[in-house]
Amino acid sequence: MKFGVVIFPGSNCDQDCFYVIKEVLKQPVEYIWHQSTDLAGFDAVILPGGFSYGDYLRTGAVARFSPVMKAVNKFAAQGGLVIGICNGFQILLEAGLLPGAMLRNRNLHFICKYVLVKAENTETAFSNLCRPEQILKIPIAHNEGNYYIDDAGLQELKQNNQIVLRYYKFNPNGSQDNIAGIINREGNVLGMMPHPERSAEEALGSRDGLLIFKSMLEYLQNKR
Amino acid sequence: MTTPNNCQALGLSQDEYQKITALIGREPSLTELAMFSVEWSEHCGYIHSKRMLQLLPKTGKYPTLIGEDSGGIIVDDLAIVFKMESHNHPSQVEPKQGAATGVGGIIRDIFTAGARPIALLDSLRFGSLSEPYNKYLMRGVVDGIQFYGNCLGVPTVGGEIYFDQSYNGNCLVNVMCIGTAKKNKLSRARTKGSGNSIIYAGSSTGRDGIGGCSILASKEFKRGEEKRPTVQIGDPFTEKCLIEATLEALATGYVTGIKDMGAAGLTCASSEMASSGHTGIEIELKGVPLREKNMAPWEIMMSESQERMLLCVKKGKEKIIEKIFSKWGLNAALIGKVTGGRLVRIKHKGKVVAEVKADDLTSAPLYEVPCVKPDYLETVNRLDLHRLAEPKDYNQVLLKLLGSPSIASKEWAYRQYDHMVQTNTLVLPGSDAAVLRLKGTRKAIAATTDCNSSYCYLNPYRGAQIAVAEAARNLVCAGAEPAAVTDCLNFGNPTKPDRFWQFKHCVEGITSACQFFNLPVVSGNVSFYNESPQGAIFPTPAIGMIGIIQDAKKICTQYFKKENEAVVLLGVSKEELGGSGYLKEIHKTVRGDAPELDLYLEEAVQKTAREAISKGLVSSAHDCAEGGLLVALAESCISDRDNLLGAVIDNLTFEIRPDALFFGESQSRIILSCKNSSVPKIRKIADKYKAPLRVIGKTGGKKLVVLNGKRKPIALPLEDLSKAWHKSLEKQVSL
Amino acid sequence: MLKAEIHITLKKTVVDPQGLIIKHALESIGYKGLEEARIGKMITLTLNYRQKKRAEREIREMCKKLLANPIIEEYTFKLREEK
Amino acid sequence: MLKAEIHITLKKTVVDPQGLIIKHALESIGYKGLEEARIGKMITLTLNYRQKKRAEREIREMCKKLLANPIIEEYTFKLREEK
Ligand SMILES: Nc1ncnc2c1ncn2[C@@H]1O[C@H](COP(=O)(O)OP(=O)(O)O)[C@@H](O)[C@H]1O
Ligand SMILES: [Mg+2]
Repeated sequence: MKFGVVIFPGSNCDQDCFYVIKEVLKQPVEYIWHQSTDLAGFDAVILPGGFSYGDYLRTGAVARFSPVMKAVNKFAAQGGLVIGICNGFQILLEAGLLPGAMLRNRNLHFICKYVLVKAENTETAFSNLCRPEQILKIPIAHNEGNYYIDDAGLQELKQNNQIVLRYYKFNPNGSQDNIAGIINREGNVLGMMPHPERSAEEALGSRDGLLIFKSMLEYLQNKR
Repeated sequence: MTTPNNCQALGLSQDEYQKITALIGREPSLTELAMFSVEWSEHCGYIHSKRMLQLLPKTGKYPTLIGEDSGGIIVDDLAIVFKMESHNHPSQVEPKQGAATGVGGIIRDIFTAGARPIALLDSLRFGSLSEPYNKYLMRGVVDGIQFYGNCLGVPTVGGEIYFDQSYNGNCLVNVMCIGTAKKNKLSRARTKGSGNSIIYAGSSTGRDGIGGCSILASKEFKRGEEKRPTVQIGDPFTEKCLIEATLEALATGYVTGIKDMGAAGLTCASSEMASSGHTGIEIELKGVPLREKNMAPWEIMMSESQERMLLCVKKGKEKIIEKIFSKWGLNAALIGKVTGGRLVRIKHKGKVVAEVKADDLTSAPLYEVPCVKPDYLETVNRLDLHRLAEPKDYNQVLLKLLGSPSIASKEWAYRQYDHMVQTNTLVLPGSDAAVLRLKGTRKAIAATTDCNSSYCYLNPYRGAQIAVAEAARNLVCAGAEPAAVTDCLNFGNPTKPDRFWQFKHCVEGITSACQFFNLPVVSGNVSFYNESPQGAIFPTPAIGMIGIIQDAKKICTQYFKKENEAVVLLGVSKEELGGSGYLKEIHKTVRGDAPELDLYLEEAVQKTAREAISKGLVSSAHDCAEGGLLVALAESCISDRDNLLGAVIDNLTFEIRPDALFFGESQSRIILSCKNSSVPKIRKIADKYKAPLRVIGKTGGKKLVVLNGKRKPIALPLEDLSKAWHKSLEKQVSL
Repeated sequence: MLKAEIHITLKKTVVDPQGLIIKHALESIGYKGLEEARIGKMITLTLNYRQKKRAEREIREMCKKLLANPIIEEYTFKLREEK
Repeated sequence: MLKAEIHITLKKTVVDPQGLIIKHALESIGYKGLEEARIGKMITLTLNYRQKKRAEREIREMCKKLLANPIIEEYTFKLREEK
């Protein structure tokens, strides 16, 4: 299965994602420059974390105009798997591929920390290998993870089972309903604030993050 | 025209002016004078410090690299490049942007060497947090470091923060950066090959910080004085693109030399590259991308706009290099060429505005500085322990020490730093040293910064030796073998003889300790004029140290892991309290002599701990530093926040005053915990190296208890310890 | 030349964590009497043309497309001429 | 009740990297005609008293002490009454 990792100017987790797919998941992976317009041949696309365009105006706001985002849109519409991690999640929100918006963390500080999240929906392309309600130990590292959506939107997310991950026991950033990760209605676009690529090897303190990538692989292999 | 007034404004003395005139055989032009003024400043020319710095050892166990802007060691086929640098004065007036641009500067020093930055550490000093301005400084500095470092994706994995009155009015912000590269991929900051092209890359040039380096770095602050330097806004996004573009450009093999434009900008980059490359250089300023109108040639030469690089590129390959930079959205402009001869020739629209020998610019006059032992030492070194009342309640003392800002957990700061990006951080902040794996190898490196400036104030020579010994000890506690050193020497005004004495003795102390441990000093930085109206800061020779771990699986952290394991003390506790955190926090005085340091004992203790860790015999290792034995024990109990684990210490020898035993800061001590069955094996190792070893208790329970016969001088629930230690800093920096 | 001053603020219905912290900070240094503090962005654009109509149209578009996020933010702007 | 609108901007002599990015982004989505973009903060304070003099004095102090850094920033503010 071929994975692609998008590089926006300012992405800084691109190499980490690449490493995990290649060295840990042992799957083919290529970088995708933000100006490319063709995603042919990829089975899954990762929008990595970082500070695209410095996040100078609003997180993710400028990156979503990158040429590659048109292609990502199309790729998603055709059912391709797209995962946005941290800044990648923020870009997906700005691009309208996922509902809602990000506010600054409640304490106004960047927070880098291992947190616990609960797998709320384990029937997705990104979480099918998690046990129902499994608690995952995955680190966060962000300034803006305080997820916001209006009440109607929240109802919809709940009704359609779109909340995939919730912070467990401790909500680090003030996000609504403890949301840490959501999926689109079609089930092929996931955004999550925690960094699964930072917790895919025991040496780094947890392998729980690997479950996300492995689930994607599982889903893709079954689909074939 | 050049006038004495110009000279004064530029910080040049009449003497220096005469010298310049003699060197070039005529009156210098304004541009030339400006160029000399920055090159002959302390910041670029090291005019007061160079002679002393030549003492520092340059060789050690691993081959060393001493580059123009940084240095490092070679381990197998990998070069590990690192350096520490200060940004004290800008941070004192604009803490966030001052610290941010400081991070930017040191990172550029690393990637210009061709190395990818893999970690940052920050060594910070502030005045007392009871003053609102110091809170503001600390919040701003930490904010600036997180803003810049996080955005770049370089993890900030360690550091230190201390507080002392002497930093009121002059905080210290020292940042260390580590980078790695394949050893044959390193680049140098020098020109090469007459006819090759000089390319300017990165942000455009404005009137930023003109004269900032010489003027800011060489004038002390007077409180209330209206001194408004143009502090710049850090632009980490551009720097991130610059890192990627530069490394990509270097990978082509067409870049024969590269230097960042930091202090003294284009002047420094062009003249130092030419001087190191033994060539001439010719630059046409018309080609420099400008962002302000009507900039005079001297302004362009002096500008310190951030995020810019100067490259020497093989003739004919300019387009390839320019394309890489423009792909990353950055300027790249051909502005000159390497010439035969040794002249730096600067033209502006065809007209020559400066023409001087590169070596004249870069060989600033060095000053012999008078040096006199400071008067204060005689008084402060006196400490009569008999007059010092022993506390009644040791529990209260311990809690108070744990909550004192210099000792309390620094989590408030490092929580705000991305310390995990790049996925190499095996030991996160919160232990004695950070550990980073080297992907693609079995090895890891450990890194730390250390300096107890109270010791350096009381005894500059020994204080500096201790900084080296303690840094090494911290690395050893992580399982590493100390390998190389960088330093950042922060002192007062060097033209005052007593300040220079402190400087001299500290450099000698570092030299002797490094020689003893066979550690090279591969890079460093000097920051003078750290003074406020109350006087100079405590001498603060911050030591950054790197250690090598052969097997990344054999690493160690400072917190207790399992119930019922033995707690072992390596080293000896002496009756000494001079310069201790206990004296400062409880008795409100910084007095006495720095603790003794027996380098042979230090070596024995370190070797024992390292061998025991590498054999997998050790569960935790933590050195005794500020706050002494009990603070170290408490930290081992509580520093893994989610897994507090108590201990019962029932086998201390109460041969010395209990306060000295509990809180004295005798050097060369490490606390280990291990399986009971490992004790004999560790004892054997200790015997081999002649390191004193004593089993002092065992882990377990929900309290830290110290028994003296039937009495319990210390018995505290872990929650109380944890609350005092974890929450204190956050409480004290909040408004 | 035209100068546009664009104000972008969080919608009233969205909690403003920055505003809360600033209010708290101001109170802690002694300013009572604060009912509320909210923080927004102010973007100043200098345009190198003089047609007001065009400017109004373009700025409205810029805000919708990029400068403000309609899920959480509102915008207003003023235009004025510069010599 | 009084409402204060405080504008905090970088001094003209200080380069504004955020503004540069905004300008580029706007250009890349098709808006020519931009001379410059700069970004600042807008803080709105609602005060629960009505004395204008006091408000002016306090706000000036707040700006100096906390809201702006005079080394790199400038501030202006307007006060108005609210029903
Ligand atoms: N400014 C800082 N930035 C990042 N980490 C820090 C900082 N200050 C302290 N730390 C981390 O907190 C831990 C304890 O620091 P410190 O008390 O200085 O340790 P030690 O006394 O062993 O040198 C270390 O892991 C250190 O790296
Ligand atoms: Mg230590």
